[in-house]
Amino acid sequence: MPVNEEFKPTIVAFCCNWCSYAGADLSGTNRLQYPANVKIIRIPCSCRLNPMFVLRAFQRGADGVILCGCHPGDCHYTTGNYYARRRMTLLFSMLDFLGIERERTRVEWVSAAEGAKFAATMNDFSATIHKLGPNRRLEDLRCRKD
Amino acid sequence: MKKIAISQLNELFSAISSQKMLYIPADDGAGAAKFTPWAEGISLTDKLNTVRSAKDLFFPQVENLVNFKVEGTKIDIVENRDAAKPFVVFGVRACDCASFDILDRVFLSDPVDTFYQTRRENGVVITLACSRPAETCFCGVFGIDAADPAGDVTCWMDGENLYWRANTEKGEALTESLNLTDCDDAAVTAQQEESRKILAKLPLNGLDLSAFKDEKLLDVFNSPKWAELSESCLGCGTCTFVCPTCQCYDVQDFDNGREVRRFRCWDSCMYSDFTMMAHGTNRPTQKERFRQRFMHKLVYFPNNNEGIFGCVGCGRCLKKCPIHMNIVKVAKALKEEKV
Amino acid sequence: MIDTIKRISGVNPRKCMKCGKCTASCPAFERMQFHPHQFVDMVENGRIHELMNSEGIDFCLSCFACVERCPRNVEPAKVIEAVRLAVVRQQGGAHLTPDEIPALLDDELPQQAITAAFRKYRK
Amino acid sequence: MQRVGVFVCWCGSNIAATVDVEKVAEVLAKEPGVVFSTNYQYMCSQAGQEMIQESIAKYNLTGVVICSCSPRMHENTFRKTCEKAGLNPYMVEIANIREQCSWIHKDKETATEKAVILGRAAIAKVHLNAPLTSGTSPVKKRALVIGGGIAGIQTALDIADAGFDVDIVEKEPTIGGKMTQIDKTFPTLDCAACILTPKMVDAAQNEKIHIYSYSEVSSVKGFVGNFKVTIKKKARYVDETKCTGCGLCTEKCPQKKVPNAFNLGLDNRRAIYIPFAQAVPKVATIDADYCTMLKSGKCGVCSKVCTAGAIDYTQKDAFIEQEYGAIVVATGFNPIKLDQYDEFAYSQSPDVVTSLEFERLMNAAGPTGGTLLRPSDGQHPHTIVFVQCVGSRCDDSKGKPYCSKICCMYTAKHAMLCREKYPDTDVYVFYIDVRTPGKNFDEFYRRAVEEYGVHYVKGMVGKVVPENGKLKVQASDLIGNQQLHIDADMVVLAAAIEPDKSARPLATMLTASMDTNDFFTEAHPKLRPVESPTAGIFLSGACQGPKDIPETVAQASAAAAKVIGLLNKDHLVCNPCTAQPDELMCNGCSSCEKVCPYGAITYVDKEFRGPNRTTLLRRVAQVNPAVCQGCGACTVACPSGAMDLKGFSNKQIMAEVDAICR
Amino acid sequence: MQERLKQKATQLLENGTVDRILGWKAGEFFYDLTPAVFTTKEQIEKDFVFNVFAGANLSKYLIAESRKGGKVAAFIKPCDSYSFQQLLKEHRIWRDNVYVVGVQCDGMCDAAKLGDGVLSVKEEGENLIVDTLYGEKTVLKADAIADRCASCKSKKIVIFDELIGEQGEETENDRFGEIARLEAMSPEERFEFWRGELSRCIRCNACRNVCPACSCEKCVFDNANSGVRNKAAADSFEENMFHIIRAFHVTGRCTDCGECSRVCPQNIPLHLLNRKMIKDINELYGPYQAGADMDTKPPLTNFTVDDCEPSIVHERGGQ
Repeated sequence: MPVNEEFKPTIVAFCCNWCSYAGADLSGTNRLQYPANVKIIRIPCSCRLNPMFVLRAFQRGADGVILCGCHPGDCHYTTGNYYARRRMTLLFSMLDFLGIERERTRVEWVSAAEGAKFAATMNDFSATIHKLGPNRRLEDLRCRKD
Repeated sequence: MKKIAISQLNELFSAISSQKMLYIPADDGAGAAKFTPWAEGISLTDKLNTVRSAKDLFFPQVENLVNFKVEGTKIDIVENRDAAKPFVVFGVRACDCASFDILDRVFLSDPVDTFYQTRRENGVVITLACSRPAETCFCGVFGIDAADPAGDVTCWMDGENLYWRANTEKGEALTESLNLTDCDDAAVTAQQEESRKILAKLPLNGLDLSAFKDEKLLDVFNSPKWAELSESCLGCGTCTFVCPTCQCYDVQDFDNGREVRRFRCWDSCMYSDFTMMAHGTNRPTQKERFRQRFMHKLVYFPNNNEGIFGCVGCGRCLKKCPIHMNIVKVAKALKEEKV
Repeated sequence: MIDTIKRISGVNPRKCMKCGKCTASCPAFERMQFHPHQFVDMVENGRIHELMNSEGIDFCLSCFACVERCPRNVEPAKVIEAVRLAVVRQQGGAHLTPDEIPALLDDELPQQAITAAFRKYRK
Repeated sequence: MQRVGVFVCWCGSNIAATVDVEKVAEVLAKEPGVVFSTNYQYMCSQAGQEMIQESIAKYNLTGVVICSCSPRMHENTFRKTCEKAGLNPYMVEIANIREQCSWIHKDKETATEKAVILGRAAIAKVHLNAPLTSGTSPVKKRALVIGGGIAGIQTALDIADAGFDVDIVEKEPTIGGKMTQIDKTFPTLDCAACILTPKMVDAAQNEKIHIYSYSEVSSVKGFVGNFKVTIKKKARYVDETKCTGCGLCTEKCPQKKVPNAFNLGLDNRRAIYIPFAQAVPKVATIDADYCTMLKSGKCGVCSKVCTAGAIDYTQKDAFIEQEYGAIVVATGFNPIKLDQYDEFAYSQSPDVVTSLEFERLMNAAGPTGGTLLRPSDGQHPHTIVFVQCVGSRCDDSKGKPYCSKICCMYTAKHAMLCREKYPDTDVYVFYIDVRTPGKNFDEFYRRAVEEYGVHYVKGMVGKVVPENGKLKVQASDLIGNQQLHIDADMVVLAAAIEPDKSARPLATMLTASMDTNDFFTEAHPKLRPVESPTAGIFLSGACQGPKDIPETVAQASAAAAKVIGLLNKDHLVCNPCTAQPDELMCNGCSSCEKVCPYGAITYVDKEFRGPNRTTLLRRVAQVNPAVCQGCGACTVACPSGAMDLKGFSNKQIMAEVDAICR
Repeated sequence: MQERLKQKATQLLENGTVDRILGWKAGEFFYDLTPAVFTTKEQIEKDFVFNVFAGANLSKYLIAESRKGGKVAAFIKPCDSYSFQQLLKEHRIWRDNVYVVGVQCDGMCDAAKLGDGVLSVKEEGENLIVDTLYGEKTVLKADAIADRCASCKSKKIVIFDELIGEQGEETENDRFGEIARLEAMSPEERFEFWRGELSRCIRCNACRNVCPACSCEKCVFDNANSGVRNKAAADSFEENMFHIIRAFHVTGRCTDCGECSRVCPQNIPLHLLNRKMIKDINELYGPYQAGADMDTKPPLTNFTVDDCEPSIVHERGGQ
């Protein structure tokens, strides 16, 4: 898929309520820009992210999915992100094994103080997805917008 | 009777596909055969039959019905049928061909299923006689002659030639458009004789279905054998989905946020959510679901269709059931019960 | 060079907390110009050549007291051994030339030993 | 389908400058289920809130979406607003179009488009919201403190002071803990017993405090506000109610060769004993391992001499059940065993001692009556070597990875006291780093060096070899770049400290989490340092990490404050966004139970209606909403999807995904 | 072996140890055995069969059988024993109602490898004498062995009340070899490979329904409330979705018994997905074999603070 100048990737960012969602708020408070195609969904903890949600996003036309949570060791619920870390590692590995571009999925730990990191992460992720082009391997044609 | 050399098969397929979409049974790369759109390089399988039956071409597993567009409180209905294209399916075995009669009885009786009807009208069926049946074949039990199948065109193949006989107008029309040589019946008759010798030896030929008479309905239904027979059934849909005569489907909606797509897809009476209703299901355990499948094929269907069983003896379920439970074992067990 | 030493020894000098227990345990302390904890520190700071040229690296007995005692599993003896190996492997340090071989031959000496020595010291 | 009202806030120009708020309201008005959509300058203002309330009544709204600032800012405000208008507060969703939209985008068209999508997602979610009600659970107004050291005592005193009943469970025959064994305290050098024993007496005399000495917790059930605890009172073979603590039995007992645990085995006591003079309760205890009467049925001397008739050889362990609203863990620490460190010759020479043993040797109530004498020959030592960090700051295979924190200071104290009492001794302290962060701590250490002439040597001791009555110490002086050889009379090892062994099984009972070193984990390392992540469990003292006395006492009082805050409530309001299993789909596999950090999930066998009028017994999960904090770990661990999270359900999140990607 | 099993079954019934026997029942041909429950000596005499085609893993049946009241004896082969113990670990089987007879196994055969028209088969030592419609032939057992058995992971029967035959050990095998081959491909090649395989799926659910790890009371794919229910793949996405979610749900619980691939009517190598997860778990979190014991915490409900980051998937490439 050639890089399309007009291509505006859809990126879904799942953010845990306590660290990363607050980090995202902070990057707003500091007026740090990142692309508008990043849309945030608030979840209580990174461990709430069901692999089904990731697939659902790809089905419905997301080009990239990123999970942000508290840094390991800092989880509001003590251990949630440790479970999320294992789950996502294995899920991403499975997607990679199926030949889905591994760059389309990412996990990043962003604390409530890391507004700058949040913006930088989203800029970087968005650029990566832009380079990759639209998600064609894990989309549902019935959802494609033509 | 016409013929064409086996070495010319590719030319034949090429000629047919220049007029219409052509499907032939080809190897699927995983040790089995499937009906594949013909293209240069695709060749006929040497497998006896496909895993998925020829039913798929007339009654596909998933089929779009209609779309709805919702805006505010307004709902628009948008046609979303797959475009009707004429096609030819080559290499259909006698059993699968017989299954079309059974499907026709369901889909073409009132109210007519126009989706199926369109495909039937558009499709030309070229059958291929069997010369090397499998131990699981029992089409003979249903009066099907594997050495002389029906269809718009019937074909036989020996080491040198493909023999071709048009049976219907559709078949004649196709035949005329092709470059085939006239020939006599000798080679075919000889092959049929050979084939029938083998067919006569098939181990399941003696399957006796006389126990499933109309008046026995309740006896069969209430047989204590069902519990035992269904005990190890996994409740998967393998038998249903490889069956050329199963015709149940479910209608579902898919909402992509901009429109709702209504489609139908095969369903299996073996599934726990088959014919789910508001109150739940009326076949709560696998025993009832299992019984339903065989009651339908062996009792209900013949009762409503002049004694025609809902089975053509293709043997697919015998081969594919994960636990090797099948219509033959069921029929035998229930017959034992009667004696 | 640092990487070579780290690779040969398998030691991560960053783990050292500079407690000096290795040096305190060292029976060859008096004879070494640099002591075990200094080895670790100098490897960390890239002072490898100083170490290679220092006196007494051969006096390390490889008794592994330092390895045994180190609270942080730094394994100084392995660093010392790696430095010694590095000295041996030095290019052009020319320890043996083909011309010298005939003089070294005697009937008792296995052929293999000559070959091995030649391989090791001819670099 | 809900009847949704959409309220788009301008936030002055904060939102309105980059987002076309009118357009957002207009576009969202066409979304399914939206019956009213508007925009306003400040939704959070009095007028804004009134507008929302009026609209709820006027349009009979069942769901409200507010496009405004972050929900972290005003979600609660708007929930309350709607609640006042008769709408369930959990029928409100916020679309964050300020922090996550207007403030990060400059192009108005782009920002407006994004605001619409965020609004759509909120609408999609609110359609699937269900009214949630916070449950309440009553609070049992009694606290349990596990461990009767200084931490436990302080916590208990503070809680009792606020008027609540407190029970202390102490596994030893007396409360007081480690501090009773200490001689003087740094950096003030006041006597430990002088400051501790009055507190012990206070605790014993306080009518709100009940002390279960020589007792252990044997099971814990329940949850915050409603713990049910079984306490095992170990048989001490002495009737506590009768014993007067006169001590006659401890003098007459013929079994004299029992290592005195209180003095760390440096001297002997009798088989019936009172650990020390100021013990609380001052009640004798028979050591069943040594008592000849209990072992062979012959003796009975103590029983004969006891005028109170308190001796009861038939006493059995007793189990007491009690209910508590809160539990404080104060299980404290122990020095580690030093067998692993051969190089220091701890098990080869009696003159190599741990710092705690050294405390006893310096203590006026200790085995030597406060005169510092070598355990081997009772001679006065002239050269003493202190070794720091023994077993602390090690690789996992060699000891404890952490700094034990208190050693630097008590070693300075020991060195100083030695030099003060016996100016003729040479005192060496071998250190890796000297760590003295604390009020007057560094000054104290400097005094040891400057005024008392303690030799501080940067370096470590390599080996200690007992030879001819001396201890040959070989050590490095890293700054002098020399190897030192010292003929010492005594070597004192600053052993690492570790959590008490009873902590791990206790943590399991409490479903409180622990780190790999068996220290209890706090709910938040910075902001909730005295609470365990498990609701209703609080941490006091060294069970949470190495601490000195003032820190321990501070944390003890902090834990008490938290407990008081909890016990002051009659009911606990639970977070309604909790996990909820669909019992019909639950497999009973326990996956959820394994990942729950709060122990909120239990399993029960329950009868269900099966097909064809049968009943099925199935094992199904139950969530205690009073304990569940709503993280959702269980919902993903559940393979059948039986577990869902209220307020963040699978369907709600997927609806948001769909709306965003549409 | 068959006779020993029959004897044991009869004995267990007659001495009252159990009320029912779970085993295999003879079919029309030698190879089409059906799992069945026997309650009388006569049934056992007549129909009980154990031969090289008794591949069906009986452990999953015990979820229902163990709840029926009375006690059932089951013949459990080494790989079945892992599934059995894993189900026990998940509280799915009522252990008290099951009497496990461990049966050693030399590998099961694949009927598809016998060729066409098989009328009957006789085991003779290392050979199978196959009578077909088209003549008799001799096939080496080793040539007909099922692929999953050729890379057998263990001959150890990890849980049993009684053993028939020798206890075995874990075996050296190259079961991760095929995974490594796929990992070595480019993502594009892998994508093509899986598209080719999964596009054949007919969503018959045989893999799911036979799988001992897929024992949910109600599968998310059958549950209208889950939001992901579907009965057929209406798009290639749904083909992927079903298999990804299924593989993920059994991750850390799959014992690698290979039933999914055995029953697939379309010969999709489904076990590769599960095996990839097993390989990952072994490599990333330390060796773990589901069902090997009752105590070890399953990898997905466990963690260490030093676990690798998900970015390892990027860093190590296809591995």
